Amino acid sequence: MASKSRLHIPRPSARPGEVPDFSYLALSEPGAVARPACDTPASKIEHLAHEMVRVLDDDGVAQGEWQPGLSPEQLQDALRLMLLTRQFDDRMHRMQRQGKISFYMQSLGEEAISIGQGMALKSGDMLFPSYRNQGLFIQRGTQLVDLMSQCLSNTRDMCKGRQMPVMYHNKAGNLFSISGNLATQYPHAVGWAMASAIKGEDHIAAAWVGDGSTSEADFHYALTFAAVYHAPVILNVINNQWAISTFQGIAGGERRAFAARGLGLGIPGIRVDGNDLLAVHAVTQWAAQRAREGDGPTLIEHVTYRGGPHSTSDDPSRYRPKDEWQAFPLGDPVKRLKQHLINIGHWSDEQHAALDAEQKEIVIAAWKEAISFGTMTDGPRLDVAEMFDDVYVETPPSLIRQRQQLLALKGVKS
Amino acid sequence: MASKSRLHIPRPSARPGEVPDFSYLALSEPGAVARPACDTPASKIEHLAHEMVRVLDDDGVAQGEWQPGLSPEQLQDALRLMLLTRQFDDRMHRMQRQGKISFYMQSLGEEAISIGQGMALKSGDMLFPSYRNQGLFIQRGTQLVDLMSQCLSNTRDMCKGRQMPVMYHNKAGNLFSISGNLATQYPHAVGWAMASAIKGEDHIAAAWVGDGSTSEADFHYALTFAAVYHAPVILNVINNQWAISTFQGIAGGERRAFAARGLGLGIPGIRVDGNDLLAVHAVTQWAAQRAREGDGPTLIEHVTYRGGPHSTSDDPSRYRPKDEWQAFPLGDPVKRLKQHLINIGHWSDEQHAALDAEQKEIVIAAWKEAISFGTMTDGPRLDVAEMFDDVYVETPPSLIRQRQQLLALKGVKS
Amino acid sequence: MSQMNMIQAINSALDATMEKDPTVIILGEDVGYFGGVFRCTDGLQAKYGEHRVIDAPIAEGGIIGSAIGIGVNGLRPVAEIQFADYIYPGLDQIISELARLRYRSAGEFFSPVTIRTPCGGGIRGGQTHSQSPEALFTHLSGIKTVMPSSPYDAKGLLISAIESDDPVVFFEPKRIYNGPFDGDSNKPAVPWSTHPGGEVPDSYYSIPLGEAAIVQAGDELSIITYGTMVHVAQAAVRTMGVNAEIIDLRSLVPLDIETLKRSVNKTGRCLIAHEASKFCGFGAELAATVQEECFWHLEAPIERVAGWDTPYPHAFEWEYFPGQERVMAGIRNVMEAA
Amino acid sequence: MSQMNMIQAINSALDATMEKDPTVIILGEDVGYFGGVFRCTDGLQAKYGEHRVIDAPIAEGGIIGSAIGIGVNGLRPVAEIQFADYIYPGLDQIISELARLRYRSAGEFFSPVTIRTPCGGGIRGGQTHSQSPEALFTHLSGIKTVMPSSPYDAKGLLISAIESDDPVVFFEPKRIYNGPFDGDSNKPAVPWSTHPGGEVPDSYYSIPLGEAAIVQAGDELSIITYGTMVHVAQAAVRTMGVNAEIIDLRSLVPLDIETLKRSVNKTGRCLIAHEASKFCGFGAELAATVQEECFWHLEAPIERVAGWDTPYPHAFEWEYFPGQERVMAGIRNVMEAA
Ligand SMILES: Cc1ncc(C[n+]2csc(CCOP(=O)(O)OP(=O)(O)O)c2C)c(N)n1
Ligand SMILES: Cc1ncc(C[n+]2csc(CCOP(=O)(O)OP(=O)(O)O)c2C)c(N)n1
Ligand SMILES: [Mg+2]
Ligand SMILES: [Mg+2]
Repeated sequence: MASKSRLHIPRPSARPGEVPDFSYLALSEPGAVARPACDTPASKIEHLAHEMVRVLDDDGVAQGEWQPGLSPEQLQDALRLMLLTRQFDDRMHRMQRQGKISFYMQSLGEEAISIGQGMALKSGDMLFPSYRNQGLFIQRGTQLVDLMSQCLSNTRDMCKGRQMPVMYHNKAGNLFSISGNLATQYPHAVGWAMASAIKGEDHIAAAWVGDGSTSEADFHYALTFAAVYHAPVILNVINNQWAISTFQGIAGGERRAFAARGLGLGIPGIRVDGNDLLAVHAVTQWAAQRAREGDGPTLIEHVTYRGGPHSTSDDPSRYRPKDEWQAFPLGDPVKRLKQHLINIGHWSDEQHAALDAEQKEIVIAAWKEAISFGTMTDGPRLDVAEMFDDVYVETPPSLIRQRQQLLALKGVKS
Repeated sequence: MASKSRLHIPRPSARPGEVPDFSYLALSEPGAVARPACDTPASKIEHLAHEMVRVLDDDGVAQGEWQPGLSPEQLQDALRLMLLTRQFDDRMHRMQRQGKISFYMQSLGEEAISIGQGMALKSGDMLFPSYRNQGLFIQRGTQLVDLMSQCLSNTRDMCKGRQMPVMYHNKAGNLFSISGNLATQYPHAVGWAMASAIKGEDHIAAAWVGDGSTSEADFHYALTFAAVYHAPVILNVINNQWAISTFQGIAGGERRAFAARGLGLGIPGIRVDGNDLLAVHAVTQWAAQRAREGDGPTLIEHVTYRGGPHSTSDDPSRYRPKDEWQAFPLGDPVKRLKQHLINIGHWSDEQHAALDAEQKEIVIAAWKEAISFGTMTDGPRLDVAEMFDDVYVETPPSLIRQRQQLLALKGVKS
Repeated sequence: MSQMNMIQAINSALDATMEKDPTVIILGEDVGYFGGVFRCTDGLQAKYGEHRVIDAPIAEGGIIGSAIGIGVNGLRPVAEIQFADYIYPGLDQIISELARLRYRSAGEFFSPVTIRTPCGGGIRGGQTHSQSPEALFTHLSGIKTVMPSSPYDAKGLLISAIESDDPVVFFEPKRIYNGPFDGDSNKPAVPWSTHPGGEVPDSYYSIPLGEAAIVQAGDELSIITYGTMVHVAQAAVRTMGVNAEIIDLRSLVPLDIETLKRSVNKTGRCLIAHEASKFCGFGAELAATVQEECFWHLEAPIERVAGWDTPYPHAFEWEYFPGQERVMAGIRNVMEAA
Repeated sequence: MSQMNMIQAINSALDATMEKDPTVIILGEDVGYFGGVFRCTDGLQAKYGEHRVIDAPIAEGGIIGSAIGIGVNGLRPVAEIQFADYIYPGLDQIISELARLRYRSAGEFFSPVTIRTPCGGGIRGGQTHSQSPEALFTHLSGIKTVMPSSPYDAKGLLISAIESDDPVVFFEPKRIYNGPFDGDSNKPAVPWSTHPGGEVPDSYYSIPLGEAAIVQAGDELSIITYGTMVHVAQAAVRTMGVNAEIIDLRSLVPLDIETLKRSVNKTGRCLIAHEASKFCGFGAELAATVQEECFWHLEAPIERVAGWDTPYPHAFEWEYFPGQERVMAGIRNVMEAA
């Protein structure tokens, strides 16, 4: 039966042992895409969904109308935050390997997105991250020790041990609680933005999902509600080419860019070089201005590559070429920003190495502090009685009874 | 708070007491849209989603490249089926008003879609209708008495009394079981089409939903799966301007046509004058050929108007102008086909009146026969014991026991 | 005090909370200009504007998902799902997000969404307009589940639900929207004006969630029920002349175990009645709990009277519905067991 | 006969049915080239081609919805949902369509979809990789629900599930994928090769759905359980030296009431154990049924040992999990009640 099958099955351009091939990736020349006025109607700028906004060229020179006008200091700060994110990821990944935390997910190769976007948004804007947006937390100044403590489920854990590692939140920082369920945050962001508009405030919302997650219902709901009510929201798709083992074609990316998904609803889409911090910053600012000024939602597709495994539970060598990242035409976002700063005369290899080493120290110090609040195996532990809190505002009698049962049982034990 | 709200709330162009206004409806001139070759790549024909394929002009003259080449006899047959559908609807609607059936939904004003599409598809193609596609059942020769018996939940009911009126199916006719849940049939159609492709058969699938139903998750799932696997399926959206009391803008139709919803996935969209049987037939044939020849799915938006209330439970005068249908620029599909046939010299007012009267007689005769199998209040009744069948292939002991309980109770009574 | 049917009482509850609290907003299919297919939101858009009573796309998951976000941003959304049969596309947002947001964020985030939805059969709605899916919600930790049996309770409970910072699924037994239906479909419909539960204060009041009502005291057996079945049970008891205590749960979660316990420990016999399918219905939990709490007082097996384990069939609505006869048969079983 | 763990046994069941029946196809996230995140479909795409083992978009509702259509067109789809925690976006298609298609079309249409999904905690998965939502399915009419406790049963039951023309939700307790975990997380992991249930025929065989297994006969009390908890119960019983009869349900729907009845009528005492939350969990139905069927033989209240009524917390996985101590405490309660 299968032999005569006429079903089209999307296939990645290369599998393990094959030569990486990114010829499918439609690139525009850096600087080539014009920057339309922020209030241009969606129907006039559909081309932005298919082209690619790029600022940095291969030599690290900024090109064209989308240059965000960031000062060298701002760029250095962005670089610092990207390095910090990468060092944080690296350490946490290794701590999982050493059994100190149960699970981890890196954002290796995708740092420019969270850092660039975080910088382009205002602190009153509400962010609805996915699990690969640790950079947003770092950019907004969440203490590393708090992020680490969450991963450790220790006594300082903001989630009180209730979530797996990386499912952070930061209420004061306007960073929403990350969910293990893909894409559920998308309609939340739209609803939040609707409420902001209803209240007449000018805070906007932004949400992130991966390429694979666009197939979920919540993606559709969010786009529909955002379009209908012209909600002030930025909807981001991070197309890192992979969703665990399936390449972006399995999510429908073979024929059209993800940025085009909202065009049929009148939502402008813009495709950006996700490894180019300047371009990411610029399109985010553009979309934020649209949202804030009543021009409604924007869908941004960030083209990037998942540099690491999906998570610590994953082994990508089973399904993609080992050297695929090296062949990715948009390179490494850290290297590209570094090169740009060197190019404009505001950076050096030495400064870079020093900054990186400094970030590493910061991470190490934070880790030391974090484990003082307990690890999975040692040190202080959260009070088990708290396991029954926060299910409801007031803990109902039935749960109080269950808590008593558990405590009695532990009493008997000890 | 609400006073400063900046949320955009879509509003219909007219409410009760106001003058109907269809200026929002982008129309193309009849014959103006060119017919691309069936194998044109999706990216080359995106304009079809925004224009409108029309064949019949206001004088009933067929225009342009989309003329389907139907013979006068075929057109007469189409007219007959449309009249039959309308007479059937009219009678059933009135029978509900008289309390003979519990509920009914007319397709008044939308008859050209089901009849035109039914004629353009092959009998081996599998259809996944919505509740407003009775024309498909009629076109495929389902006995009226069977449709009526379903509405009566009588002893001849194909559903054995288990579904509300209008939730027909016809296994032999390749018409899938209609669901009360909106849009759920959409992924079924895509799955069916995938299986057809896997088996190497050249049957295609077609599915229908209303404009309002496009907001449901299943719409998104279906488009995604159809795009990813290039499934041989025709996905129809019947945009009759209303979803119960909400106009099509609440479903996201304000800025872009529904036909454009799949463009971002690479699914070609085509917008058609849904009240023009010739245009509907032509675009369906075009889409069917694409599907059959491996060019994948097509999304067709049929622009029409819901001539009647949503259902017998509805009173549209509460939310839309009473005379809105009369102002609808695409007119009445029956009158338009009639005028065309007269124009080409193959029809007359007298023939039309006679044909209509004949359909009415057929409907009356069928109704007489149908009620002989029982009504809600009189005549033979289904065996209540059958209520426990078909939950599973084999009725499990627990259900056999429940059946016994019920029968015992009824025994006690009698 | 006015005579109200349940639709008017719900409307009045919405009106009262919207009047009192400008953050309350309504979202749902056809709820705005039209006022809802059952007219529960009639007049509210005219009164509070289209920014507070919002017509939504037909996307139950989107309605609930966006309501969560609206709630996180400080408003208090009341979402209407047109029929409980259509709540399923929203289940993921309810189960994975709404119910667990407070818990997973250690109390930092929450969304006080109330979901109103008509449930139950008896209106010739067939399998897709008749379901009572409450047991799918009562199993979830973090959601409250409510079902009133009278206009008075409907208003007071709905106000509490909206004001609660916990998410609440509020089931409205649509068969008793217009009158206290006792299960006999052959009798002419009775309006709420004939029933004390139809007396409803015009102004604001609330009934706490988690407190059952003893509809009628008695000592021969305890009948635990809710929604439409409260009236069916009352009629059955009246016909049989049995001295039953009838408990209307009103809140399924939190469950008022104390009241159940007190009653069954007194009567020693227990019948549970609901309209939903029996297998794994809410009655299962009630039976399990009651035997746990009252085992030594029980003089007979706890009996469940419920919908059959089939979909709700259009033609056999009244054979499916657990009407007076089935309740009476159940009562006989419980009373005669020895 | 081979030594297999449960993953291998499931793989073997899929292989056996695909070999035998060319209409069997597999659909799911990461199931194809990669072979599934738990490797249950490892090697099957290489063997049967990418048209029979299909990588799907991340859309559980789309997977189930399209699987229904595939099934209607004469193929026999086995859909994998990566974690039971992610099945909820597919619930509407399961509840409204898959479960009711045969019924509503009076037997003319049906779709023989099997949905496989790993469930249960104990792998440090936190609240979104640990759930046991079986009670949401067992309440539905028209779906069968299965959960094996050993590789041998997993293979035989999965083959029956796939071959059944009824839709089946097949839960795989992932904590026992690799070994018969007895609830003690401090002990080193034990592989299936140490357990008779790890002996699995290489060839085709099937175990009928709807038949419970008596894992161990006894006459002091009946323990009704399924999945991982079978092993926990065995260990607890062993430690206590109590002469318990342990029943592994294997199929939750259809439920083998006769076996339960026979056992509890014999022992007079009953403990029910599952990992899911207690309130309205499947244990509620079991308790309700057992007291209905065996009331006059019961010498003590039926006891339920289950997950707490909270989400599954990452840090307190083992405090949440109803381990040996809780089972033993439950047994003591049942045995000492008088
Ligand atoms: C609803 C749901 N389905 C499945 C999963 C399992 N899962 C976790 S991450 C993932 C892949 C997501 O890929 P993508 O959206 O591209 O994001 P990325 O990991 O590449 O950042 C899957 C399938 C989940 N977490 N939630
Ligand atoms: C999942 C679901 N939600 C809500 C409903 C209630 N409902 C029935 S028809 C309808 C309107 C559908 O409008 P549209 O899709 O435009 O189809 P039309 O009636 O215009 O043909 C609604 C909301 C339903 N049947 N199913
Ligand atoms: Mg990805
Ligand atoms: Mg419509």
